[in-house]
Formats: sequence, structure tokens, C-alpha cells
Amino acid sequence: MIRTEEMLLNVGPQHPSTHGVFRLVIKIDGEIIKEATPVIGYLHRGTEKLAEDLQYTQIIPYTDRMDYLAAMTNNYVLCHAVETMAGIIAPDRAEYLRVIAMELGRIASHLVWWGTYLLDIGATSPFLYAFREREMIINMLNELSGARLTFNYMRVGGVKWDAPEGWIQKVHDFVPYMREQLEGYHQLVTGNEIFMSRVKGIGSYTKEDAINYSLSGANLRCTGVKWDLRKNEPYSIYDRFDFDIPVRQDGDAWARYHCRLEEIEESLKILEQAVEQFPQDGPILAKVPKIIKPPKGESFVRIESPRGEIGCYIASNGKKEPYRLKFRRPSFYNLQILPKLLKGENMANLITILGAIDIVLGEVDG
Amino acid sequence: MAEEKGLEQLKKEAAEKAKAAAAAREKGAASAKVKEEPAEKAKPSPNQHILDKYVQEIENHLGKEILEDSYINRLSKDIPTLVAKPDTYRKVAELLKYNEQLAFDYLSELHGGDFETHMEVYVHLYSFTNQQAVALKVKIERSNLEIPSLVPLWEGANWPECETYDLLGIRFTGHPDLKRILLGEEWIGYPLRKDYEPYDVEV
Amino acid sequence: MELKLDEISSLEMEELRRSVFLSTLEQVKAWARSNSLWPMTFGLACCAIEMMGVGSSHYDLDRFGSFFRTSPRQSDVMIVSGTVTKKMAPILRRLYDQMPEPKWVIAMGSCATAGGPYVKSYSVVKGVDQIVPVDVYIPGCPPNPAALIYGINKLKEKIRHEAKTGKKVI
Amino acid sequence: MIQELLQSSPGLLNLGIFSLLAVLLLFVVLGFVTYGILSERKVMGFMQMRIGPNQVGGRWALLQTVADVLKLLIKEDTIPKVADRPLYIIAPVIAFAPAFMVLAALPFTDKFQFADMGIGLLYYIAVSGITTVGIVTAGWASNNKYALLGGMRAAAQMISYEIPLVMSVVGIVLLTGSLNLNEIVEAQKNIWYIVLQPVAFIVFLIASVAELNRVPFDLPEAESELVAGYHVEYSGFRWAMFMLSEYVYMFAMASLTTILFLGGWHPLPFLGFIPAAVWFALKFSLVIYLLIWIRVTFPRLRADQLMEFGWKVLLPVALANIFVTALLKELFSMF
Repeated sequence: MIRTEEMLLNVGPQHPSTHGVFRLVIKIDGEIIKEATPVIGYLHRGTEKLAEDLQYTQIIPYTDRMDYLAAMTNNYVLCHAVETMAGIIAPDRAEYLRVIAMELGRIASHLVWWGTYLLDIGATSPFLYAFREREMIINMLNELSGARLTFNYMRVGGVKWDAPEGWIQKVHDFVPYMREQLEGYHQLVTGNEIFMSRVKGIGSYTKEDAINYSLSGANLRCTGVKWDLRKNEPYSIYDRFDFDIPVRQDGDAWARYHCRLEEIEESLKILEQAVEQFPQDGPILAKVPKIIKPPKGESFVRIESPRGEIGCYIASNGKKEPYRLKFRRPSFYNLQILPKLLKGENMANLITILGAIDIVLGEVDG
Repeated sequence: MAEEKGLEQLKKEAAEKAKAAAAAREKGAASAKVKEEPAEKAKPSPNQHILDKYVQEIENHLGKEILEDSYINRLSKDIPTLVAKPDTYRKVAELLKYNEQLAFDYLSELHGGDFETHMEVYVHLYSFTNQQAVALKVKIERSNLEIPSLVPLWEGANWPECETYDLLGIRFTGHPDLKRILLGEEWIGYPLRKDYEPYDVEV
Repeated sequence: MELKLDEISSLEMEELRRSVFLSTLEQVKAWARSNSLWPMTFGLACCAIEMMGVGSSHYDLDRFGSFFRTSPRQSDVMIVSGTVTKKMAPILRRLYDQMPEPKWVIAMGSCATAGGPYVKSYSVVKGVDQIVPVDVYIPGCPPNPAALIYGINKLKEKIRHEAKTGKKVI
Repeated sequence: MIQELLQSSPGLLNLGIFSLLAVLLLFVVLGFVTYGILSERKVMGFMQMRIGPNQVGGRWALLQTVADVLKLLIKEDTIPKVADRPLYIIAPVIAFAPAFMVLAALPFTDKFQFADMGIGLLYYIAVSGITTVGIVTAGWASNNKYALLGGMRAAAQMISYEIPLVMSVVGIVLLTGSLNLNEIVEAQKNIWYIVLQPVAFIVFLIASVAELNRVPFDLPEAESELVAGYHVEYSGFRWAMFMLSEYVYMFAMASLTTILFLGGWHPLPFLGFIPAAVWFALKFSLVIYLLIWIRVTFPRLRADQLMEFGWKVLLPVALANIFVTALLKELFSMF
């Protein structure tokens, strides 16, 4: 038996596979990880403190920059929290626009995940294919909101802009196209032996662990928990659509991969129905006062973002600024299980496991 | 589903009477009977019986005077809210997790807040087995910012507690690795406190 | 024609040397450097996604001879794409120091330029130029990928212009 | 001509000629590397629905790599303070020299060859193994943990894949009865070895990709894991040396594949009027294209899977191939 010395290795904050500024201090023996300590906070920007001095509408742009891959969902969670408190109900047309925008965002977010995950595993091409499709979505959202990434689209009680001429048709045409491309993705990657051997059985955990560690989103569903807030605690108009919650039983990276790709399909289903049911006309903004002052009290709502449960807590003292604003950021909670998963794993599995959790550092650090 | 629809209407009513309700809530402190108060003013919440069940369960196992307060938070989708005392907080949490009637196995959210007179820790729990949610709150004196940690019960409370410690300075006793997770150990002050003053305002 | 080389003052001689011989060499060097600007894969925040977009098919930075290198030792330009926090600042400086000369920095987006929307935050550095010298600032939050390409091309122009005139462009 | 020179008594004149020819070959190879990299970028761009370089030197960016190389040459040369200085400096040389040395043994056409050695194949394999020493040295001398891991991986990978590589060509040696590369090509006058030895070809191709440290076997420099692997600390022209040796190896390995399996410079039937050099170039380009294609398509293997694959799959297959080849050869020679 050869005894080797343990080595301390710093992965990140500048490392191609940490997807941002995430640092991981690992103790390795050869290529086997003995201990992993995540260090976060390199992108902590103090959004919550800033929000205490801002009006609710002014906070919306900051939510964009939290989870910058699915900014629409973040917009929504804040608006939803304020609406719940103030008892505002957004008009139908606005809700449809919101749902379409959010689902497009979900697809775009999963596409980025898919591309970068395979980039981590060493395949360069899928990244470029994924970004090609993503670019189309971004263009559509750009037409809708005027921004490519940080939309600032939703308002308390509705949305800011109505859909431009022919936009709904574009979404309609996009759905079959995306389905076709998705088929291509499966052909290129899913059946690949090397890919399978890299992700199957890697980073697996049980249902109990997933619940105990407060995981959510695909990270929870991959263990067999059929839990999606869009279905289980319907918000917005999600109860009007017929869609499934993709669930896998194994709890490994392979299961998470499938959950996410299937979620794209389900989102396409929602888009299809939403486009069909889209009301011809109507207001896009409810009658809300210019300066929104929710009643005194506190509220916590959670919705389903591409990465899991995103929640928003508002404590209001009846003024136009929130007294305390807090976001439940899914990536932050999902990342907690990482040290447990990495123990005893191979160096190369590190990126497979980290990538499969799907974190966005803007969200982890707040 | 039906519950959700009814909720929409309730929301409106809740909005109207929110102010009065909130004021009333503050008046009636430290009594388990306060739960009836909102019911007098508005239509009883559809979640009232759930709250009653929780309170009953807690009283059965831990005795009375355990909770400081309990009410339905109408502003937050009618969530049953329990307010524990700092010294009973851990016991209540334990019961919430292990009691079969309650069985809250999922910690959805944990954070703190500075309310100038006191600090607060807000925990949102969910039970996958019973499909029900609860909000657990605890008020802590600013002079003694210490509270038992929930990590032994829910691993998911680990980082949120670190974050709360980092930004507000609430110490969680019994936490396996309490550190300043976001700002780093050398940071001075707790930014989310209302009286925090950054040392470099204009740089 | 007779060149009166003795009559030229030493200062002018210096100028002459530079412009006749060295400037051509400098221009060749600048041509090589400007046409092979390899950025470091260094994503900080939202802008990093647009930076990734620049590398993807739609915008294809490879057209301009730039592709991303992961090691700071092998890259020429650091694109600071996102908010620089006080915790990140020393690391950013260290990465900059690890890059071999000549090196350039592009501040992408308003956060890197001046703190952007987070200018009032307690944990954000108000502009990356407080830590490293910046050559090109790109406005936007986040800038369009095309804007980043424009910025990179501006940097190329700058490199060539500096070599041609021998003057620093600030 | 070279044969005569080799046999002539040593003197200043033939030393000069040799040096001159060597420099000539170096330039040919550098030319290949320049445009090899460019074509790789272009082909990758094509496969990924991009355009690839198109700015410097016309539409096809013919001067792109020139600019890259020139830039690398005039870049600051950094040596980390804590690095093992002598080893750090010598490592790129150790990596590069063998890459260039192996070219001497390769017969590009029946006339264009430097040294017609009796043991050409053995020479190639023996010398090419030295490069790994350079890589391990680089990994060690950099005093960087990522580099060290990369270097260790390279060593392990070389050991695991050199063996199937050699074993796969034993079948060819059996059929030809010689280790001389010229004779191996000559023996393929009628039928190429890719037809007679398909299994050996597949094993050889896989093992050669692993030897070249390219995707899916690019573990020593695995970008997403080890940042840049063994050359993470290298900058400027020292790094260029590593890149150069990598691409020269690609050149050499593609040539060797052509020679061993694709009939070298021999034309396809009825197409003999096309010069031998063109044939060689065509087949060679095909192999290069194949290598690029593999790079664009596959994800990377994990280190332990790589070992397992080498020892448990490739080696037994190669051994079985030898056995079957020997058996068949005996059987056929009986009749």
C-alpha cells in the first residue's frame, strides 16, 4: 500500500467549471476528494439591504440580476408577493404574458444549463447548439421587454409592455422548432456511452436526504418526490394548463439531467396551451395606485423557478418601501448538499456533481 | 383548487381589514387564545382548523404557555403562524418535525429580521407527508442574540443560519460550523441591521 | 541627396529612429497582438452570460481571432464581466498580476465600470478601475454581445494606434 | 539521395546538408501546424454552425495563426518564483524534441524520407514515449497543483495506451514480416491493412487519440477540471512549444496511421496517374479530419474509466487480434 500525502486544492473562484465566482477548498488524496468546503460570497451584493431604501417597483430590476438566467421568474416572485399582500389581482392577459415569458425563461435557463454542463464534461459542441436556441428565446423576450437578460418586465398588478404585433405567432412557431431541436439533443448527447458512464450513478442521494437538505426543483424531483409548486400550490394561472411534472427515482446526475430536459418539454406544452388560450385583448395592468403601499404585516410566497423554489418574504410597515425583504434563493439551498456529495469522490466527478446541481452564483450569494 | 379560488376573495377582504387585524394582533400578546381574534373580525380562514390542530398538538405534548402567539397570517396566503419563545423555540421545532400529526420534514426558508426593538427569526416549514405548511417565528431580545440552532433537525438550515449570523449577528448555539458565510470573517458589523453604517460610503 | 545627420539634435534623432525603424516593428507587433487577443474565461455575474453568448454561434468571437483561455498565464485580456465585490477584489488583482505582459482589461457593464445599480451597496467595489487599470469601458447592464465585440475591436484599434503614434491612449 | 548520404563518411558537407534538410522539414511541419490549427478552428466552426476566424488575411483568415504565433513569441515569459527553474525551462524542449525526431522515420512517399530504418516502427514508438517525460516534468516543475495532477494523469495515460498501441500494430508486423515502414507500405500495394486488420485499426485509432491527448482523452489538460492541466503556468513561447509539439504529434500520428493502415502513398486502383505525394496528403487529411470530428463530438472520459478502458478493453482486444492474425497467417500459409 502506497501512502500519499493529502493535498489542499483551491478550486475557484476563477475556475472554468464553477460557473462564476464560487470557491471550493478540497483536500485530495491523489485524485480522491477527502473533504470539500465550499466558500461563497464572492458575488454578495447586498440586494436585500438596498431594497430597504427602494420602492417596490424599483426593486424589480434588482431581482433580474439575482438569478440572471431566469430573470422573469424573479420578477414574478416579487410582484406576486406584493400582490398577495395588497390583494391585487392581475388581469388575464397580463397573467398569460407572464406565464409565456416565464416558461420561455425556464427553457432558456435549462438550455444554458445543458450547454455548460456538457462543456464541463468536455463536449464543446452542445454548448453552441444550446446557445443557438437560447438566442432565439432571448430575441423574443427582447422584443417583449426591451432587454436581453435583465428584463424588468413585470409590474405589481401586471406587466409593463403588451406583446408586439405578431409576437404570439412567433412563440407559436417556436414550440415545434424547439421540439425538433430537443430530439437532436437527445441524439447527440443522451445516448452517448461516454456521457452515460460519466453521469450515471454519480452524486446520488436519497429522497430523505434531499428533503432534509431543503433541496428543490429538479434536484428534489430526481429522487422521486413529485413536487412542483406550479402544480401543488398553483399560482398565477398555472391551474389552467395541462402538464406533467417530470420525476425520476435514482437521484443521480443522470436523473437530474433527464428531469431538466423533460421540463423543457413540459414548458413547451404550457407555451402551446397558453398561446392558444391567449385573450385577444384586455388590459395588461390592474388598477394599482402609483405608489404601492402594501398593508402592515408580513408575507412569504414561493414559486417554482427553473432551479427550484424561489421565495420572497416581505415585511411591510405600510410605507412605500419594504421594511425587510428577503429572497429564498433556491441555488443557495441546493448547494448545501455539495460537501456531502463530494466526500470520497474522484476529482473528475467534482464538476459532474457541481454542474448537475445547477447553480447561479448571483442567486447563491444574493 | 377550490381553496385557492376562495382565497382570492379572501385576499381582498384581508386587504381591507389588514390594518385593523395587524393592530389587533399586536395588542393581544402572549396568549394562545388570540387565534380567535381574526375570526371575529373576518370570515374564518379556511386554514383555521389546521392552526387549531397544530396548537392542540403542541399543547398536548409540551403543555400550555409554550407559544407566545399563534394566528393565521392572511397576508401570506393564510398560513398558520406560530410564535415561539426563545427558550421553547427548539422544543417546538423538534415537535413540529417528529410528531406524526405535524411531521414537518422540509425546511423551506429560514431568515432573520431586525425590527429595531427586537430581532426575529422566521422559519417556513412544509410537510410532504401531510401536505401542510406552517410558519414558525421567534422574537429575540437585541441584548441577547442567541437562539438554538435547527441544523440537528434539518440539515437545510445550515447555510441560512450562517447567512443570518453573517448579516444580522444572531448566534445559533449548537450549529456545527457557524461562520460568516457571505462577507468573510474579517468583516466588521452586521449589514442588515437597521443601525448599520458602512465605513466607506463614498468610495 | 545628402543627409545632414550631424545637424539633427539628439531629441530629434530619437524621434527619427523610432519612426523610421522601430515604429514599423512596433506596428508588426501591434498587428500580431491586436489580432490575437485571447480573453480569460472569467465570469463574475450577469455579464458573464452575455460573454458566453459572445463565444456562441450567433456572435462567434472566434471570427476575430479571439477565443477564451482558462489560464491567466495564457491570456492577453481580462474581461471583467460583472460586479466586483470587496471579497473578490484581491483575487481579481491577483489574477491580473498573473497575466503576462502586455495585458489589457475590459470593464464590461456598468457594475465593472462604476458599480452600476449596486453603487450604494456595502459590499461592492465601485468600479474595477480602483483595482486594475482599465483600457476599455463598455456601458450597458448587461451590454449586448455585439457591444462587447465592439469593445474588443476598439481595444484592437487602441493597440494599433498606440504602436503607430507611440503615445498612450488613456 | 539520402540513402547515399547516410552511408557516406561523416564530414562537414553532409552535416551541413542534413542540417539544411532538417530545417526544411521543420518549416514544412511548421507550415502544417499553422494551417492545421487554422483548419481545425474552421472545421470546428463549421460543425458548430459558426464561421470561425475570418478577419486576418482575407476571408479564410490565412494569417490568423501567424498572428497568434507571433504574439506568443513576443509575449512576456513568466517563470513562477517557486518553480523549479531549470526543469521548468527544459520541459518544453523535452516535449518538443521527440515530436520532431519521430518525423525522420516516416516515409511520406517512396522517395521523400529521411532515414529508412529497419526498425522504423519501433523507433517511432520508443521516441514518442519521451514526450510524456517532458509533460510530467512540466507538471512537476510548475509547482502548481493543477499542473501536477495533469502531469500525473499524462504519465498514467501514456503507460496505459502505449501498450495497446504497440500491440495493435503487431498484427501488421506479423503480416509484413518487418518493422520497416517502407516495407509495410510496400506490402499494402494490393490491399490496405485497414481491410485485413480492421480490429487493429480501431484499437490503433483509439489508442492514438489517447496518445495525442485529444478529446475524449484530453485528461492531462482537461480544461474544465484542471484549468489547463500540465501547462497551466506556462506562457508565451514556452507554452507555444507545448502546443507545437501537440500538433506536430498530430501530424506524425496521422502520417503513421496513413502508412500503417491506409496504404501510405499507394493510389486507389486505376487512379495511379495522380502523384504519390497527393495520395499521401489526401489520406493524411482524412485522418486529420477524423481526429477533429472526434474532438467536436465527444465528451471527456474520466481518469479511472480511461484506465479501465485501456487495460480491460483495448489490450485484450489487441492481444486477441494478434492471436487470430497469427493463426490465420499459419492456416493460409499451409495451403
